[in-house]
Amino acid sequence: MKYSIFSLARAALSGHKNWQPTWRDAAPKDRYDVVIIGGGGHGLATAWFLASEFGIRNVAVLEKGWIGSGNAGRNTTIIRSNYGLPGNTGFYELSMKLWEPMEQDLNYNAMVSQRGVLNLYHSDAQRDAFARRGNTMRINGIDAELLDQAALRKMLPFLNFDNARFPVQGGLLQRRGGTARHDAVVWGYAHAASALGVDIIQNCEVTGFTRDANGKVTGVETSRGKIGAGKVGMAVAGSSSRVAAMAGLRLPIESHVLQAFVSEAIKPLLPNVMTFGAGHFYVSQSDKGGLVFGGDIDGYNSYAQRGNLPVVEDVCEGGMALIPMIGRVRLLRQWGGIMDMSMDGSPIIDKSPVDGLYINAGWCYGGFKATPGSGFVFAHLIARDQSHKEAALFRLDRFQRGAMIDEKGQGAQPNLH
Amino acid sequence: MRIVCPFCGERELGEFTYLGDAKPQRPAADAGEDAVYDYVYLRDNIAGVMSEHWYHGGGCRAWLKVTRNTLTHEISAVEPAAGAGAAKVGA
Amino acid sequence: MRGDQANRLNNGGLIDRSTPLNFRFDGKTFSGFKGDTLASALVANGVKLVGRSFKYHRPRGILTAGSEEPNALVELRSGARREPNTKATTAELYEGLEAASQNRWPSLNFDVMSVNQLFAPIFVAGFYYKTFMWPAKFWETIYEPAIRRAAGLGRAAGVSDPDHYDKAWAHCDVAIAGSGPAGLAAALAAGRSGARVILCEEDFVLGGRLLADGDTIDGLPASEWVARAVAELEAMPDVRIMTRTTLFGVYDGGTYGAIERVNDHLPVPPEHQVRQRLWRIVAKRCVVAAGAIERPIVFAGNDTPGVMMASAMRSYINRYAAAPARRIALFTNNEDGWRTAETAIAAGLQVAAVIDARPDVSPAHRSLASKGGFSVLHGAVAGVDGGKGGIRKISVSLSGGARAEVEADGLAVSGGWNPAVGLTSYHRGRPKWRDDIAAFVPDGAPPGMVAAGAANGAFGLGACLREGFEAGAAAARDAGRSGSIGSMPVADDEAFSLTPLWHVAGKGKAFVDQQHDVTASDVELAQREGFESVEHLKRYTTLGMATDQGKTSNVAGLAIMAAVSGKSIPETGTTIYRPPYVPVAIGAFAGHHRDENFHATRLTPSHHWAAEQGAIFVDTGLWKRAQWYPRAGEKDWLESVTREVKAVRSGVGFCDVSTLGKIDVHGPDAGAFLDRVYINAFSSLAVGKARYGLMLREDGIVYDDGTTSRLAEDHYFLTTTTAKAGLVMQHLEFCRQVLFPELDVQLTSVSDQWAQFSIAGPKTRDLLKEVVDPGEDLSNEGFPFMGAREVALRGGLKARLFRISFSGEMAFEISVPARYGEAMARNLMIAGKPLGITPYGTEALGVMRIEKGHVAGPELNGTTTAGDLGLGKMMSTKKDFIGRVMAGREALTASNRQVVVGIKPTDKARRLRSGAHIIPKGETPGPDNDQGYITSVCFSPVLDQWIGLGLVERGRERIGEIVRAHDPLRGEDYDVELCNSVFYDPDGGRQRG
Amino acid sequence: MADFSWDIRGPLDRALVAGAYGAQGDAGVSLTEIRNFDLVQVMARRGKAGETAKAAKARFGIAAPETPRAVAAADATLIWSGPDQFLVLSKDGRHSIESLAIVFAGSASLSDQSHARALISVSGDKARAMLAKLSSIDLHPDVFGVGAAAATSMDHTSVTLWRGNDRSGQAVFNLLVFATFAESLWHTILDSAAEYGVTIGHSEEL
Repeated sequence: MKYSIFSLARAALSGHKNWQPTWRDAAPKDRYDVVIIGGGGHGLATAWFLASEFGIRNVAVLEKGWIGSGNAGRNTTIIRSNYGLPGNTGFYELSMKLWEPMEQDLNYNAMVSQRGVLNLYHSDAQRDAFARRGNTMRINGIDAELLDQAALRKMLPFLNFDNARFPVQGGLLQRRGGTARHDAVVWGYAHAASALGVDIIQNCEVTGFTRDANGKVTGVETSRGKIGAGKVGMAVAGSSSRVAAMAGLRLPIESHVLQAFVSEAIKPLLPNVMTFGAGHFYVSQSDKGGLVFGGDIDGYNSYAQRGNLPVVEDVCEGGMALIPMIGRVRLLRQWGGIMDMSMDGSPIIDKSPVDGLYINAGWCYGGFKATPGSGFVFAHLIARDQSHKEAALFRLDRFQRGAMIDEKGQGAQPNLH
Repeated sequence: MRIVCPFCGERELGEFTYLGDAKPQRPAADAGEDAVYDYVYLRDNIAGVMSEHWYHGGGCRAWLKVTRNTLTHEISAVEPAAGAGAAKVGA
Repeated sequence: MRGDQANRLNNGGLIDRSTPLNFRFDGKTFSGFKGDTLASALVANGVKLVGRSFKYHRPRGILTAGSEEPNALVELRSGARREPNTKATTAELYEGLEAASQNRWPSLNFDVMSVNQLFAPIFVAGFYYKTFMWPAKFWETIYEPAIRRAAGLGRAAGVSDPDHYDKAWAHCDVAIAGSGPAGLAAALAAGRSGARVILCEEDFVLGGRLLADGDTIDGLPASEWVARAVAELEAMPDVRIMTRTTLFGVYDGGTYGAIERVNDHLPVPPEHQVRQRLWRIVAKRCVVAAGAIERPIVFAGNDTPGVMMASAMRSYINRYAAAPARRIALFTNNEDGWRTAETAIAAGLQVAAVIDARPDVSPAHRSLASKGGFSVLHGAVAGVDGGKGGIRKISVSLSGGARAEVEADGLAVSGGWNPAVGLTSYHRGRPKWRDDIAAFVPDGAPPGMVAAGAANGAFGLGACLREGFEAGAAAARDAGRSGSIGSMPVADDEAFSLTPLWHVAGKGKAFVDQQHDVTASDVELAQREGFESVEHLKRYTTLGMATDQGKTSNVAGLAIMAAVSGKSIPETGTTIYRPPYVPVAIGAFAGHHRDENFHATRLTPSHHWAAEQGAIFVDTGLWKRAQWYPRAGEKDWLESVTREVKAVRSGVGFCDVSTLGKIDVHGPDAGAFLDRVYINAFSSLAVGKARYGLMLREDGIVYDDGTTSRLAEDHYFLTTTTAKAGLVMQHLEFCRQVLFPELDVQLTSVSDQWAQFSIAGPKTRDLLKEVVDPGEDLSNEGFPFMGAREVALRGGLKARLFRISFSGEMAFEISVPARYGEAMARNLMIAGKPLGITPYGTEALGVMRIEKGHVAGPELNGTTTAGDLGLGKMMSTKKDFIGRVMAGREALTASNRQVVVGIKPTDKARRLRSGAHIIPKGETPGPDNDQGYITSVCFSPVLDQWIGLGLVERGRERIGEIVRAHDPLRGEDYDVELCNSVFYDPDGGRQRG
Repeated sequence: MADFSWDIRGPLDRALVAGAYGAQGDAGVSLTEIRNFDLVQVMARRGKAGETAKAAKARFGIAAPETPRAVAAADATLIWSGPDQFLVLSKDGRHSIESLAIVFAGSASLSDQSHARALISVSGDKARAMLAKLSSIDLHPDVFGVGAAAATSMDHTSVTLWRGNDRSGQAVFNLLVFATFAESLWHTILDSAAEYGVTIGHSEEL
């Protein structure tokens, strides 16, 4: 059913009794051309692009729980393409270009809101690093503006300019950055992919791979039986190491917990997405009114999907240091997601050493903004057996070659990326 | 999380810094690039019990080997690194 | 006009009638009493309409009497202290309290946005996902701003929070959440056994439900028993009672978060006191006695002001002596609800009728009905006739199918009780379903925690006492306390009979989540559209995402989902429970760490002296460093810095460099140890000499650099960069303790022990002659370049002197014990006066290092190799060292890497800026020809032009090439020449001279 | 020849204002800065724990602490500071690094910390309540008795904390804090103590 204000009005007349499921709840078939493990944003986007761009419609997406139950439903909904290193810059801009027409492409309102993403700087050295990055963006055709303190005082008068341990001096603004409604992205891709014939299979956990005599992957074993596949792609974020281990692979990845927070809903207070440059804090306000914020990962390997108090305190300290008017706003809920932190802070989208198995992993805490781009280039890789040009550097063997893409310059220490 | 430092006793998480998987051993000088690549980049990432390096930097500055479950954060054992308390070696 | 407390009952209640308090709600003045909450005072004044709902802006009243309240949210206080979404049900009344209703315009009574109700047929769950898509650009400009304005609840203050917060630690054997019968019994048992106990109660009075429901314990009226229990607990030195304190979260290792509202019951906190305090409680055991929450039944019009939870009604009547209505109807599906009828009658209020969903009613209740002169209707409430003025009539569908109408101005509802399973579930536990009470109860809990009493599904008073007492005793025992626990308090167990009823079908909107306006039909629609998983249900409809986190709505919502999807309630399951149990002010989590106190500040030993000189300070990590020393008449920083540089280059200057990390490396194997952590050799360094060292990470990338001196055979003095001081110490300790435990080496940070100054310029020796003991030989022969040794100063003080130079001039660094640092600065000024000595700051330091082509932070950016920095030759081939092997990887040794090179503009008048990119001449900038960028720039007084360093592809092979500096961000594009990175004195004669 | 002197300036010389601070009435917290002390870190070398212990016993007449404790010798306090190491706190050069270097030659490495720390002594009815805002250590008298010590952190800064002998029936907590952090931490301590009322002073006596 096509969604619009008119279909809503029509449905209202019949008491909304005639709506169909947003996506078909499919039962597994024996075999698919492509099986995607992971019904998160990346997996569903991959399926949609396979079907819509690459003509492969005999596709299943296997989800161990409910779709969007991993990081897709557990992030701070920021979208941006303000990266500074070759490999990342072009890829995230590709992704941004796919966010922009998403509603119309999917006939689903994912509330893509280009309200601006602002990285604040507090020192000359930080300004210089932002200038370098902003210029990289501009050279790549991406919008970027370097604002000084005077401009920020006009734009965001509530920031702590005068009373701060590390006063705000300026910021790097990407106006096209912003937020999107995370769950709606999942449902939109499911809605659109399902309409093109993709089977979305929930409560179907992959327990192993089936391989032929040459070691090629021929399908997966699941909690709902064996499913054959011409090719298998994994887009399982926090479970990357576990799923890869089923195929005998070790990945340069650690799983860490990243906490996020939402406040009670309040009337509009913060116009855009902001990151504090002198501590660990970033924030935006959802359309519903809650301040959605986060900071650094807890710093230790974890699959627990929950974190501890020191980081909660650290994040709120950053928040109060930057925006002292939020002191009386109450933190409503805290949660944690499993981040697959790679050894250079950048993702891996590549064929695996196992024939027939394709890897999409290592998104660290930046996977949400990559959702459409990741889906597109992963579909390209699976369909064509060749990396898309904008994902050509996200190779698994880059660590062996020394070709890391290390935006933060922290090296093989995942908890510092 | 609270870690029982073998030297200081039980202390809160904020006093410690995490490094990661404690299993890999630094390869010998002549081990070659592949072995060092493994050591630097491929670490255990177990959903369950791991052996990990933690640093009691906010306390006695000892490096510790902590046995911890990454699913529950439960800590079952803590021992000092070989060079922490080395004055008692051979004693 | 002053409210007259018309609905205040003449007798009873835990209010202090001798202390009347005036307050304002929506600008109108009312009065209440000490002991009231804002909600109870509003009830006493007959105020029914207190808020508007989130989506439809429907009129809402007070539903509960506790922290689970979804409707009665107000903006409390005004100005900078305005707090949005404050629950009137937990806000303590104080003299002068100001509150305003929220989410309405222009007024609560006449809210324009209530037209949303007309569009309600379209505003169903998920409507926004299906529309607002065309035209695309309208989202940010039209649709979203409108949605954002309409959404949200109260308004934040919009200015800096003027109050203070702090945080504290507490330690105990047994932490107890809740001071109802179970909590008090637990505290008694644990306290008597000798345990250290912390009892947290979110209310301002202890007692929990006993405050409203009375009953008899140990033969005493409950209030008397509570008073005795509290007195006994208060007499125990190791029992700490914390009222106004909510235990909100459980973290690893028996760490609990609690929020104490220290002064929220006062207009403003007293001087020197905080508004709230965050507690981290470390407890060996925790007893959750957080009670249960009465749940509503979903029926049409169930959000009408005047509909109230049955237990809340008892609280208002018994605890606050405030009558929510004069003629009360009760709708219940269980025995417990009947207490409200009893309470109403006892208080002299009229009971209009009891609508009981169960087939049978006990004889006792039958006789109560006949005595009270009201009828018992078997059936369910099907609709409410009323509005913002309250309830007028209630329509009942009787079990036989007939209809009845009841005239009443209040409707008490009891759908049974849900144990407060939040705390026990915060480690991602899922509660289990119990059919007998039709509720979820804890199924295990985080380590060390146990639930007792109503929180564990034990609803009888006797059972609460028993479970609490036993849990308290067991917790104390587990913590190693074995004192005598005395006798257990005893009370009767009432029968708990309930017929589950979640939703009454009927015409009109029936609300599941009142705050978020989620209706029963929204739940049905979600199921129809495939959002059947409870997590999908929550996310699609926003059920349970309001400020009460679904405390009154979640179970009903999933019960309705279970019914429409043909599953059982336990099959449908719950969503994941997430802390905090009640919303907590962000300011409390920050505590003291805000504004200037966000992070600690480190001061160098000469800081106050520099401040006296008028230095401008810059933040470098936690340090405040003198950036430059302006002099009268200088028009900008550049003029000051240029003067400082010229003074050094032509005379002598000094700079406090105490911020460098300083580490004593001791032991017989110190040299061998340093050989392994630096790329170059140190075991071969002679005593009395210094050497520049470079450290890599194990992945072959440069980590840090600095000068290390050998002061004795078994003692090196290592310096790090300011930025990396702590991290290098940690890294070295790792190398010592983990990687090379066989080496006999000891490390100590001496960063704070030494005040260190760089003294530079051609007249350095002339100055030092005045400072050091005349017996010290400072000649080139007696103290050659890279020499390092202890010297005596005039006056006998011992100092360390290092002949090293960052500026490229003849220079020394001198270290004195830190308390002499300020004297050192003063003495240098005195001794140097005839020489025109000039103190210089970090800017001048930076200028001189760029002129000399020394790399620093911008070049050591975590992605550069020794080769990139032009230091590849330092890498020893004769020994192993950290990072050696990985540094050899193909991409790190490729010929086209970006390497450090000097940069100067072809137009000498042109200013350079860091962050500009390097593009070959004649090409259009794009990702394929982006060849690097400018890392560091300065105005060089020596060359009288701007110069810089850059990381440029094959830079060192391209010296002399003219390229473009492309800086679109700042609208600049100009030609620069790639040049040798050493701009000044390239053969180093000056520093050796 | 220039005319200059080597005046000592402690890290709290300017921040510390002797007298009353915060809430009026009886002060709940008493803060005293101890000035001008000698502090030497003694780190036993690999395999030399026994020799170091023997040397310490001979010098101070008591055994150096091997667990987190502070022990008082006739003219010095020995404070545990980590595995194989302890601090020697003394006055007037009686145990300066020069004199101890001879004692521990070959068995331990020494590092002078006399100028690297500030020493603050905290007592009063509300000392524990105030310290609970800064320290995650359990200071209950049954747990942290006289002589207990801890290498720990306050405000993300390393400190050495120990309980000295009671003075007029009140517990005394001693804090060694890093000199460059001292002024900042001092203000944090004052903020934490203000609600209880504070008496501030300084002393040359250990």
